Amino acid sequence: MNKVTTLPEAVRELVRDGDTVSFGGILSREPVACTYELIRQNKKDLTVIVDSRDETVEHLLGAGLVKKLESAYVWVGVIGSGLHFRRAVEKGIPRRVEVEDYSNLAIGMRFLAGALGVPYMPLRSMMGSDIPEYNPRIKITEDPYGGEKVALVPAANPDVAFIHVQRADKMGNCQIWGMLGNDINIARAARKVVVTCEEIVPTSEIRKIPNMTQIPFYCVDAVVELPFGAHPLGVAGCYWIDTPFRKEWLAASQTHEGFRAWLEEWVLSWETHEEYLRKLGPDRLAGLRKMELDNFRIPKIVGC
Amino acid sequence: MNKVTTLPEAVRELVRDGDTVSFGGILSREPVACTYELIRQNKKDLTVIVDSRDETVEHLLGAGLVKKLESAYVWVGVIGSGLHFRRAVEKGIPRRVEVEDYSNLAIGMRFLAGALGVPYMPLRSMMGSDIPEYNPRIKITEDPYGGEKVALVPAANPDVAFIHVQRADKMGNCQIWGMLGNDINIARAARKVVVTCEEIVPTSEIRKIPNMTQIPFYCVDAVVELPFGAHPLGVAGCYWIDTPFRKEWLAASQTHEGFRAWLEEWVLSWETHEEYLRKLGPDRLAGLRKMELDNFRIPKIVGC
Amino acid sequence: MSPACSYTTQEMMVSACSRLIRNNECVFIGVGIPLLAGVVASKIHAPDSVIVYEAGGIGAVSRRLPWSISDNATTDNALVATELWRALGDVQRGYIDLAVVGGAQIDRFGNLNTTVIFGPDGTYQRPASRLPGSGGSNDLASSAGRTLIVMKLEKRKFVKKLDYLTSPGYLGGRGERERAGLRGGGPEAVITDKGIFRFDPETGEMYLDELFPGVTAEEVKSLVDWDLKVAPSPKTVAPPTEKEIRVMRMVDPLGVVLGSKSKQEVQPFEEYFRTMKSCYESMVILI
Amino acid sequence: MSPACSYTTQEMMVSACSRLIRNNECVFIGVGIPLLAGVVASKIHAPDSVIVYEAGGIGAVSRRLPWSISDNATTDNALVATELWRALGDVQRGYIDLAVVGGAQIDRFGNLNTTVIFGPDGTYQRPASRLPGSGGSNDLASSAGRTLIVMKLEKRKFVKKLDYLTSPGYLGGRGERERAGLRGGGPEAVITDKGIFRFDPETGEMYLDELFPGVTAEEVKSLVDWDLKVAPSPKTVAPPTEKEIRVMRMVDPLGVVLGSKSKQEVQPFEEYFRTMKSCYESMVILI
Repeated sequence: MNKVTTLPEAVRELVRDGDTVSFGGILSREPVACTYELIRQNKKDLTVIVDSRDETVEHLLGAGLVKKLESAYVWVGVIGSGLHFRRAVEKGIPRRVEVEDYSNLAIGMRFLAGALGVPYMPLRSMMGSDIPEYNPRIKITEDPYGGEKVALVPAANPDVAFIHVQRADKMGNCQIWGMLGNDINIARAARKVVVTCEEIVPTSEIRKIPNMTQIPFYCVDAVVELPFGAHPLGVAGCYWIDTPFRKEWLAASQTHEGFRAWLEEWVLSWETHEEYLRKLGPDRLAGLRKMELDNFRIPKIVGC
Repeated sequence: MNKVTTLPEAVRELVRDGDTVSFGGILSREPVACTYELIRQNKKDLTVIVDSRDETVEHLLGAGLVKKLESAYVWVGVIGSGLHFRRAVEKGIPRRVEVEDYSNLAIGMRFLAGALGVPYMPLRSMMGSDIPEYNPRIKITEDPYGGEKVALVPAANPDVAFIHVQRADKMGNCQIWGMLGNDINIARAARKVVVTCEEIVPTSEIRKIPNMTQIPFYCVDAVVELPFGAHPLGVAGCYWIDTPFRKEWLAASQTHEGFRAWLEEWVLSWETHEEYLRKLGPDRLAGLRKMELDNFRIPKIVGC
Repeated sequence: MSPACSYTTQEMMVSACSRLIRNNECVFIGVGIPLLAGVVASKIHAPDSVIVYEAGGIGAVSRRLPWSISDNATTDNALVATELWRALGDVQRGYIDLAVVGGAQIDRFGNLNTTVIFGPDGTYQRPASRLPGSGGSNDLASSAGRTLIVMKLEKRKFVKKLDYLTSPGYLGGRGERERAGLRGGGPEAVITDKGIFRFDPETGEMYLDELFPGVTAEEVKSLVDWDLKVAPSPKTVAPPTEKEIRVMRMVDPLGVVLGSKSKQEVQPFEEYFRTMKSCYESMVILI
Repeated sequence: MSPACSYTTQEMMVSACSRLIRNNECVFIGVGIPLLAGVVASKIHAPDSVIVYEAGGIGAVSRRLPWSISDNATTDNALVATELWRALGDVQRGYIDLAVVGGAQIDRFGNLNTTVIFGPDGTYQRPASRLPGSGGSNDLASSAGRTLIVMKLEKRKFVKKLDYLTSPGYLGGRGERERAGLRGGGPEAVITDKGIFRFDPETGEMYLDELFPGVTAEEVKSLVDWDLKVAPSPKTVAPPTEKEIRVMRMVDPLGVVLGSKSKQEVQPFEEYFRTMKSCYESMVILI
C-alpha cells in the first residue's frame, strides 16, 4: 500500500474544477504548498470549507479560484487583515465569492458529522445571534428529548482535503504533534485526502507509538514528502513562522496587481516546491528551523 | 491543584446512593478496584451506563447494587458468560434490574453528546432492528437536511465516572496508552470523575508529550494512585490479564452464594487495595507484569 | 497447499472463514473464531489486510493472540490506537470493507439475535435467557461494507423467527436495508461447522452454497428450522491446509478459540505463566 | 506594587484586563491584548490559572508569546495538546470559567459584531466592509462561564445598533440569553482604553464603572453612541505596576501586541531572527 506520489501528480489526479475542498492545520500547519499547486494548476470554481484561516484561503481568493466560502474566520494572523477576502467580498475582485458564515465550533461540528457519516450535528452556539439569520443551513430546533433549543449544522464532506503533518508512512498513517485543529475529522470527512508531510518515516516508527497516529491510512489517498510545506506558517517541532516573508506578501497584496506580481515571482515561475525552497535559501530555512528547535522539539520515542 | 486522595475517601465523598455511574476502559483497563470499593461501601440503587463490560458490571450486579443498566454488552470475555447479568435479569437474583439495550456505537454517541454538552447525537445504527422497539429513548427520525433516516440517542451525563489510566499527575491530567475505549468522552460527560492510575507522575513528565494527555485536569475531581487497579484485567504496558483468577471467581459465581463467599474472601474482608495486592502476592503480580513487558512497553519519551 | 491430515471442526471453520478475507482489506473483527480467522488470513494469503478492533486498536502486530476486542494485544505494535467511538464511527463512515461477527440466533435473511431468548412466558425485562446484547455487532451489521457471520449450525439457532432482531441482515428481504436507512452491504456469507451459506441476490434469502467434506445437504437442511434452499450443486469446501493448521495452533496454544482446553478449568498461575511464555515464543516465529 | 512611571494605553489595557483574571481559573483566550493579559496574569497574581487556546493547546509554558490561538507556542510544554472542536466542545460543556475576546462593534447589551459593516448600500453578500467573522468568538460568548471584552473606545465601535450580531452579550436584555438557549454567563466587563464597563444585574445594560487615570466620564460618554449610564462615583483604575510593565515588555519585545513596532514594516530576516532569539532569552527568566 504505497501511496507516495508528487504534489503536482496528486493535485492533477484528485482535484477537479468545481470541487469542494478543505485544509487542515489552522494558522499553523496549514498546507500552504498545496494551495500554491492548486494555483499553478488553476483549479477553478472551488467551494472552500474551513474553520479559521489565513494564507491557504487568502491565496486561493486572491488567485480567483474560489466560488463559495463556508468559514468561521478569514484574516491574516496578528500582522494584517484579510486583504483578498475583503477585496473579493466587498468589490468582487478578482471574482465574486459567495460567503456562508459559521462559528469555529460549528465548522468543527460540520467536519465531525462528516467524519462520522451522519447528516448533521447539534450544538449550542449561534443561537440568538445573526449567524443563522444570514445562513439558512443553520437550523434552530427543539431537541426531542428535553425540548431545549439547539442549533443544527449540516455535515461537511469535501471532495478533497489537504492535510500537512509532521510525519507519515507510505501507507498514509499520520502522526501530528502540537495543536490538532480539526484535522482528524477533516481527514475522515473528505472523499479524498492528500497528505503532505515534513518527513516520510518507516511504518516501524509509526508502530512505536500508535497512540500518536491520529489519521489512519484508510482515510488517505496520496502521501507527499514536502519539507517546509506550511511555509511561511509554522509547524510544531519543525520550524517557526516566517514573519518577514508574510509581511512581504501582505505588502505586495495591498493591490490585486501587486499580489499577481507576487504570485508570478513566488508561485507561478516554477514547477516544484524544491525550487521555492531554493529561492528561500538554505540559511533562511535553517534559521526558521533553529528558532523552533530552540523552543520545542518533537520528543524522541524509544520503543521497546 | 492537588487532587490526590485515597479510593475510600473518593468514593465516600463523591458517590451517593441512587447515582448514575459509568466506568472507563473496556474489557481491559476497567477500574475493577473502584467497583470493589463501591461494594465495600454498599453504594446502592445505582444506574449504570456502560458500553461493553465484564468484571466491573458483573461484580456490581452480583452485589445487588444496580437498579438499572443501560448497556451494549455484558459478558465475561472469552472465558465465560455474564453469570450475574443473567441471574439478575432472568431471575431477579439478588435483585431486579431494569435493562435498556443500545449498540456500542450508540453508547459511544451518548457519551460524546454528554461530553459536548448537547442533548443528543444522531447515528446510523440500530435502524431496522428491534433495539429501538424495546428502547423508547432511541428515536428514529428524518434528518432535516436530506430527509434521510437517522437514529437519535440521548446524552449520557453520569453523576460519577471511574477511569483507570496508566499515568496521571496530581492535577488530574491523564495519559493513556493502548486502546482508548470511550474514556475521553466519559470523563468529559460525567459530573464528577475519579481517576485511578498505575502511577502518579510529576506534571513535568506530562508536559514532555502533551499530545498524549487525553483527559485534561479540569474534568477530574480525585486522583488515586492504585497500581494493579484493573486486576484481574490487563493494562497496556503494565500487566497482562490474570486468567486463572478470573476463572476462579467465575467458578465461584456459578451460584449467588458462591459469589457472596468469593466477595467475602476477596473484597469485603479488608479495607484497602494494598491488602488485596498482598493476598495476591508479589510473585503473581511480578508474573503478570513480566507477561506484559515481554510484549509491550510504554515507549520512553525523551523530551528536549 | 497440502491439506492437513487431521483437524477439528473449529479449525475447519477458522480456515473457511479466513479464506473469505481478501488481501488489502480493512477487516473489523469480533472475538473467537472471527479473530483467529483474521490472524490466520493475515499470516497466509492476506498479508496486507489490516485488522481493526472495536476498542480502538488498528493493525496490531502482536506476539499474543488477542482474547477480546480490547485487550492489550490489540494495540501492541499497532498502526493506530484510538477510541471505540472512532473505530465504530469509521465503520459508519464507510472505511471498513468487511466485518466478521458471531450470533446466537439467525433467520433466513441473515438477521441476528444476541440479546434475549424469551422462552414460554418471557419478556424483554424478564426473559428465559438473557444474552450479552449487541456490543458492536449491530453497528457492524448496519454499516460495514459486507459481513461474514460465523455460527455453529443447530436447529435452535437457525430459526424461522428471531426472538429479538439485534443486528440486521437483509431484514425482510433485499431492499429493506436501504429503506430502513442502512448503508452497509449486509451479510455475504454464513460460515458454520457444516458448510457455507450465501444470500440470493434477488430476494436476500440464505441458501446452502458449500458443504464441508463429508457433510450432505440433507443433514444441513435437517439442522435448519425453515425450508432451506440449496445451490444446484453445492461445492465442497477445501479442508484446511497444513500451513493454516500450523499457524492457528501456534497462535492459540491455550485453545482459547480452538477449544482444546476447557473454559471452566482453573489453571494454576505458574502453569498459565509458562503457557503464555511459550505462546509468545512461537508467535515470534510468525511475525 | 509600585506603579510604573510611564506606560502606554495598550499597556494600561493589558494590565486592567489581566487583573480580572482570577487564580485557578481556566481561561480561554483570544489573540492580541487578551493573550498578553493572560500571560501577564499567569506570571503575577494568577500562577495557577490555565490558559486554553482554541486550536487545542492547554496550559502551555512557552518561551515565546503565542502570536495566534494556534501557533507552535500554544503547545510548547503544554499540559494537553488536543483538537479545536474538543477545546470549544469543552467550553460548550461548561469547563471554561472565563473567556477573553475582542470585537469590532459592540452595543449596550454587550453584543458583538466581527462579521460585516454594511455601509450605505451594503448587503451581507456585498458589504462596505467585510470583517473576519466569528472564529470562536460566538462559541465563547455563548458558552463560557463569563466573558471579558477588550476594545478601543470609539463612537463608531460603541454603537446603538450592530450591523450584524456575531457574538451574544445579553441580546435584548437580561433573561434573553436563557430564552435563546444559551448556557454561558455572558459578559462581565468591557475593558477599553478609557475605562472599564460593567453590566446592570437587572437589565443587562452596560454602564461605565471605572475610569482610567485622567479620563472623565463626560469624555467616555462622548465616545459612545447611546446615552451611556455611569456608576454613581466611578472608581479610578490603578495604573499598571512596574512589575506588570516589566513582564509585558519582556514577553512582547517585538511589539506584536503592544504595538511598538509597525505592523506593516518588513523586517530583514536576520534582524527578525536576532529579535526572536533575544525574546526567548528574556522569557526564560520568567519561566
